[in-house]
Amino acid sequence: MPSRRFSRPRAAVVVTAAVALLLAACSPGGGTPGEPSGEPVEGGTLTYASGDAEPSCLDPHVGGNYPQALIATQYLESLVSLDESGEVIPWLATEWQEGDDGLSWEFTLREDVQFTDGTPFDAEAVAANIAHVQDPATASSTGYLALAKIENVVAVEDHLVRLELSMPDSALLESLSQIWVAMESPKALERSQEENCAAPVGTGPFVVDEWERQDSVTLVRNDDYTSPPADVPADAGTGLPYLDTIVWRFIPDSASRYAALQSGEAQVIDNAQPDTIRSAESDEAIQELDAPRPGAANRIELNSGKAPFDDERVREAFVRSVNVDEGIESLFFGTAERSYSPLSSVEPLGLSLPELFTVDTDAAAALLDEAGWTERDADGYRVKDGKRLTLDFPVSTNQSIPAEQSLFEQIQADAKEAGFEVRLHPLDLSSWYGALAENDYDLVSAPYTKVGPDVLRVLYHSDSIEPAPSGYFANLAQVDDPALDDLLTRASATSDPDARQSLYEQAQRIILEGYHVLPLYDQQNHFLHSSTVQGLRAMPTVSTPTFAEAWLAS
Amino acid sequence: MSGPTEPVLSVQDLVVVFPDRRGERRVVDGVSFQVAAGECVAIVGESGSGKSVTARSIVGLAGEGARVTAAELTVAGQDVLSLSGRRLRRLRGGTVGLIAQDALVSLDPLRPVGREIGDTLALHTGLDAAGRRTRTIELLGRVGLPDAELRAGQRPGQLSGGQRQRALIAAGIAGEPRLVVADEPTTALDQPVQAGVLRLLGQLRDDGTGVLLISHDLSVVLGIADRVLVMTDGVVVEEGTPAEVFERPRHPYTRKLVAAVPAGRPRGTPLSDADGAPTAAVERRSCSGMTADKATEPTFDVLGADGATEPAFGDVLIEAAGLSRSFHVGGREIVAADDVSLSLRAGRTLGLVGESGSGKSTTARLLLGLERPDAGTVTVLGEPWIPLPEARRRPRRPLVGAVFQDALSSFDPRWTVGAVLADALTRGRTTRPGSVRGEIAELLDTVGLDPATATRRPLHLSGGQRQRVSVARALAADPRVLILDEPVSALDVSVQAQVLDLLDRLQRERNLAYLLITHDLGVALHMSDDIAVLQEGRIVASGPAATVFDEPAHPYVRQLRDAAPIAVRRAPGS
Amino acid sequence: MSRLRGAVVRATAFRPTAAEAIAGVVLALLLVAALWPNLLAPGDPLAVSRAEAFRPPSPAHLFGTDESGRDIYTRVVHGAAESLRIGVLATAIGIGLATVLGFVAGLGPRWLDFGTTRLVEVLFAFPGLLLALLFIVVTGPGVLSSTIAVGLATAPGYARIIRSQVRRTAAAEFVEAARVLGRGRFWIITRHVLPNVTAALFVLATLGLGQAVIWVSSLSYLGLGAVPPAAEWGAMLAAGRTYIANFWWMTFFPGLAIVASAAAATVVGRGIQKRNRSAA
Amino acid sequence: MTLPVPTTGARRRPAPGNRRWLLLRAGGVVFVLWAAATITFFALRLVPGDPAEAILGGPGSQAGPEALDQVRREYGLDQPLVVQYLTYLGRLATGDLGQSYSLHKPVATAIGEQFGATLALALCSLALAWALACALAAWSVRGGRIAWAIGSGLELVAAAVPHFWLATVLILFFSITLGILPPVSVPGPLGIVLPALTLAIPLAGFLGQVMRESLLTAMESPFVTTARARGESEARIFWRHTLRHAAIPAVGLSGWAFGSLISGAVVVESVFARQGLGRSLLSAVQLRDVTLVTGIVLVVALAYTVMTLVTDLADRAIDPRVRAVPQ
Repeated sequence: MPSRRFSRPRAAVVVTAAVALLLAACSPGGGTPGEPSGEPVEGGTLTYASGDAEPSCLDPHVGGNYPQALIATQYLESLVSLDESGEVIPWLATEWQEGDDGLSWEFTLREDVQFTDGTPFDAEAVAANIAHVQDPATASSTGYLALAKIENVVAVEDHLVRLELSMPDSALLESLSQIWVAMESPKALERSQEENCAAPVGTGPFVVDEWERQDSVTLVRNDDYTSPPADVPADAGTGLPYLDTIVWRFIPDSASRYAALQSGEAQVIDNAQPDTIRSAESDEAIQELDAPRPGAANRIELNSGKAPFDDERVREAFVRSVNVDEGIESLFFGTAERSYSPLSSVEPLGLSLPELFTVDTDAAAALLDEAGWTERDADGYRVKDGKRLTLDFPVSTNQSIPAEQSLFEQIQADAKEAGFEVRLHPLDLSSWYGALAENDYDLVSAPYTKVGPDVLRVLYHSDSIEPAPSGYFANLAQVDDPALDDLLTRASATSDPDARQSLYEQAQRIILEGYHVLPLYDQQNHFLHSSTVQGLRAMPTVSTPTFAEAWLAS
Repeated sequence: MSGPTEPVLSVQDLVVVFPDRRGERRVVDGVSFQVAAGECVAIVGESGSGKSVTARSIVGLAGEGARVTAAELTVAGQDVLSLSGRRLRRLRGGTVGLIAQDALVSLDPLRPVGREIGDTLALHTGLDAAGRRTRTIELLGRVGLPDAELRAGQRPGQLSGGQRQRALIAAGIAGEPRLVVADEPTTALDQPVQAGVLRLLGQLRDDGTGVLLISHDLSVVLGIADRVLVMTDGVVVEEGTPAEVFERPRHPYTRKLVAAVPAGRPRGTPLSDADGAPTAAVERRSCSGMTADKATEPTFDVLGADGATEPAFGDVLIEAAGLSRSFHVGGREIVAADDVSLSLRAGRTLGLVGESGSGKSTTARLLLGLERPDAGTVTVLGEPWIPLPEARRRPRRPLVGAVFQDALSSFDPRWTVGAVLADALTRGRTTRPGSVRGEIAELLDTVGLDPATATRRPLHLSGGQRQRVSVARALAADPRVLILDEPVSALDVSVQAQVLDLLDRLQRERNLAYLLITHDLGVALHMSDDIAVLQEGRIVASGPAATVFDEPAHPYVRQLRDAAPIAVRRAPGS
Repeated sequence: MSRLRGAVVRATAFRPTAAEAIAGVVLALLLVAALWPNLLAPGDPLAVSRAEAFRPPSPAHLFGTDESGRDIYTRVVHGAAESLRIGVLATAIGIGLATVLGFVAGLGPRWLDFGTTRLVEVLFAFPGLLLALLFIVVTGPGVLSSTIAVGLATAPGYARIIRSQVRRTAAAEFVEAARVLGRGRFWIITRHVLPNVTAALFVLATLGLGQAVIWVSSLSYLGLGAVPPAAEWGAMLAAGRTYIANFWWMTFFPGLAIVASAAAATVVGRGIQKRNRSAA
Repeated sequence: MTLPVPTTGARRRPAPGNRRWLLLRAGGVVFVLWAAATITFFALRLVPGDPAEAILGGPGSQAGPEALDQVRREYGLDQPLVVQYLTYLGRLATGDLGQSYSLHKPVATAIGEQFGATLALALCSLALAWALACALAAWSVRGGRIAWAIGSGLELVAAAVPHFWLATVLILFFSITLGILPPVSVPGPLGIVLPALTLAIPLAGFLGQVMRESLLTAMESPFVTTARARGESEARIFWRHTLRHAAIPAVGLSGWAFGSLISGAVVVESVFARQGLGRSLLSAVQLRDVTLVTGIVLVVALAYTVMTLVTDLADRAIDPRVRAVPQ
């Protein structure tokens, strides 16, 4: 199955942590520019093969998911960016100033930038973009929530814009760094949504030339490109981008995708399978780019909102009886590191408590006996009051890669030994949401892309148990702990780094020690590319690769 | 007629062996003969006699896996057996023309006949496309096809049987062969058409071509062959002029064959030594003896209920009046029965003759209540029969039995002979022979079959045996009338003779009324008391068998008479 | 060419040809695997053994192991039950439905035949997998719905064949012979038409079984049918395809099982068909 | 009355003239389309739950009340079923297949973009399958008994191979091992080779099996003897006579074959990342885009029906017996 990672529509917020993102330090090779060898070569066509589902709209304002972010990074640009250390750096905005009350921000814009349709980039354009994202008709989810606190946009001067907020938002800059709120030509935005979806107009290094549905998007060089982010060396600026054309193909079948890379049909593929990453290591012609996504780690949530996981002993027994480490080792071929934290390894505030997750089947058995699940039925499953110890596990086939689904199967096998009947339900996205909305699950894995520890508030604050009008809720573990709520609320309001760190540490301790989650590993984001591709790097914002500085060695 | 000169075909001690699962089978075993230019030699034999294989060996087409040896096998001086590949192909069509039977399948049904002829021309003449076309038209004209130009563009399916056969002959002689091998060229043709084709072959012979004619029908070859060879079991048992063979057969097999020809034999003359019945021939009109009584016990109720008594000889059992039926095919109306009236009498046979498509079978189906007439009535034993709701006709159906042409397909393929007969005897209550084993054995005995036949499936029986089972089934219900739709036309002459004898005997024993449908005038004349001639759904002549053809008023009847093989014409006098 | 025909003719004798014998053995093995899988493979098809993951075929693991160290041979054997059950069920649904339609059309009055035939024609206008997908969209994916979907999708084709078979049988000369003997309509249907058509149905079912296994496995591959870790062949194949670049055996053996069973079913079905036909 | 059975074969089937036949068939096409539309309409209503929600992708779509209201208005879901049905038919008549929620565009447009690619693939595969089947038949007919056995064995296996497995094997062999064909579809003729081959091989197996049966019959037909007897070579007999006869039943199957190719395209287009209806359909099914699914199914039914008509025409061309009225 093609893996299709959705950052949560509607609910997902990508907030960049105020503190530095130590991307480079935490993930070897991740996000660092490929080591250029020799002089960049100009020209050439690069084929990118994506395993994600083809976006239905190329404008990331609409909806706002990761596949859109991947491609939009090539033709859209944001007001600000992050550098490798996670510092906010200028991009389309050269400088910015927060008002004393925290309720207004002024951005000075670059004056030499034009959209590729000739429209100048100015304060009105920024206003139009924010209005577009906030327009309900746009149906923006991710961008809409990122800009939720912006109340008013004032074009002070041609190239000076003021954003007025409803409440202070220290994460505003990081929000604006996201591709989901990137700047598009106001003239282009006036077109119908169908037209704008087919070819959004930005300021980026490439221009959407043609979109053959169910096949490919052709991106061509923006000859007038002038606006790389500030972390691009100034001397490189004039010649960028090097490539003439990018053909962005959608190849959902992982075997075909890898074959395309091997045979040279494609130069870059995403969603690389673990075994191919491993075998590519011995292949001189293929290189890897590993860029774990920020936000939460991939983890299994244990639904404590209903039996049997409303009993902490049962939760612990489950966690203690499944051997995740070995599974990750063999299924991911060493490409994924076991996580013991609710947060991604790129989040500096993440707390790891490995000792909680050591496998101890005796302890698990004792805990289950204690919890009253003493008997076993003919199939070897534990029984209490005539009821079998059954756990329903809806799996989104769109979001869990095959290796992850295999891991769940192994967990199922382990749990069976301990007396749990785990029922895996691989579901399409729609049915999966349906199962969650009906509280029809005991275990679930829901990847969550969101920068910064504030993700914890979204995922584990009891408010998030309350379903939104759409029926979706983020607190899938259904953790309902006033103490935790208090910690999370205070943490998000505190600007003092030490206090924040301590609050988030306590919060994570509660989540982990309560056995509400079983952390697995970082959200995998592996790219394989031909060795001829040079200068490829992942954006330090949401880890999408950018081809602005990439070139094809002859 | 020119006398034999240099032989175009010389066959000495021809042996053809086919591999068999148990070893090998000698299909042709030492056959020798010659055909001179301008001579017509006929080989006559029944199926399996090896006559066709002999003919085909001449062009090296004996069949896959055949081993052909001969002391001599030369065509126009060429040794066929030593030829190979290209030279053999030059011989075929060039030196020897083969004319197969049933042109509907012997000509590619997907291609215009003109192209088939053109192919031969392309292979064996140097003519260009235009020349071939002209020649094709010429050839078609020569074989007597009117509108040759039109016909050349038509496919076999669009031609009538006779036209097709002529086209096939045209294709066979297109390469101007010195020898024409005609393998059953007239089978499946109506008799007037048959005569035309034979005349055409005679013409070829007169033009100096050697003709080897293969036929199962002695009477067919009489008029045309200079010499006749009689084959059986791969051996030539008799050779001579037609007159010698037909009138003074020396070999027992030939005698049997000649005797089996119904044409010219008066009604009641046995055609075979015995019809296989273990009981001695019963005298005519000895009537419903013990055998019949026992076998028909269950049906007594029916007759009783109807208040009918045993009909006396000559009583009218079925009276049909004004039967009409037409079909709409492709927007055209085809009249299959037009005001047909006839009556069947106990102990007597009405022969219904006519060429294919004349409505014979439709008439049978109408009488059997299988087809609903547009108009007309039928009574059986004086009671209404048609029109009548099937439910009311059903109880009296046992009175009217039927024997079909294709016996095999008239049996459920999953049933054994025993099941078929048990079903018929118990009137559908069971197909298990157990309870009626005795009756089944008796029935089989009546039709001259071994009681052990009951355990076999019709598929594994010979054609004659199948037809006997078919008759047995019809008898099981103790009918008063039998409708016989071409009962012997798929059978070899000698088998045909046995079945005809059987039918004759049964009629005498049981005082049955027969409607005998046949395209073979000889069979009709031999079997019938009265004859009706059908053309385009109309009865154009009817009367006693002995006189109906004497002074035919209707031109079609005359044509039919003239076309019939010589023996038939001789019939009344012989 | 008659030697070729000879081979075919010989096939019509009861003695099976070599191909039929092999196919028969394959089907027999499948049947054993489906009914008593433990006879052939005593292991647990779901037993995970991480240390044994991705082992190539060897004496210990005849067909190798998969990503969780499960023995593929054991899974293929145990998968026979799953795959065949789905295949048989789908075929049964398809043929059952088709039988009703076919008999209604073949024996009913003219207007009913017309209506039913048109209905079948319309259903026939939806290529099989599309009809199945339409059904799955309505009911949602899963083993049961994909089984029913395949059954539904194959029904129109069968219905056509059955109808013509019914009509051919009803028009056969032996049926006329029965009518001449005074047999009623119901009697003819039960004694002649049904048994003769049933023989054909059996052949149809055998031939269809192979195709149904393929179809269901295709739906599994598309993620709309059986789901891992179920040892269904299509699902195994789909799961294994991910690893095709490095571990060929994960797809090869389940694929072989599908091909072998479909081919064997075809050979046996055609063998019976030939015998039927020659008996008819 | 008794069994309403047709009488005998010869009388049963009228062979109307060409024009009338065409008219009849065209009427049949319209009927099939109407019925197909009706079926899809009711399929849409059969999706459990709120039809408006179903149109927007089912319970997981988390569609807002405004969106639901808009769909209800647009589709007249508050109207009686009959009105809805008539509206639906009316829209269809004007080529309006509705709006795809997942593609943000009219279904008709989406299908228009994809149809060509699938049609091209299906036709290429059909041609390729025919070529393969004929070539194999030609070889095995004249290669003696062993060739015959090999040929029928190959056909058997080919017909039993699932597309997705075959695709994998072909990619491994042609793209990875030999490196001569692209593993995913690329622009130009090279890109269609592997997808078409994947679709064609199983189909060739089917066609071959059907042809083989009739080939046997044709090879033994008396007209072949006639042809041999006039000195034709075996090669000429095969190509001029028997192949044509053998092809007749297989041509009749081509309509069905086209349908099975479209079915196969769902799998093959996904594996080879080829543009086309099949891939659209699969993603529409996965996203529960009911409007798009029904739209595609309907259009395919149309194409399929037209294709059947075409094969019937071809059948009449190749086999004059179908249209000939016997004299």
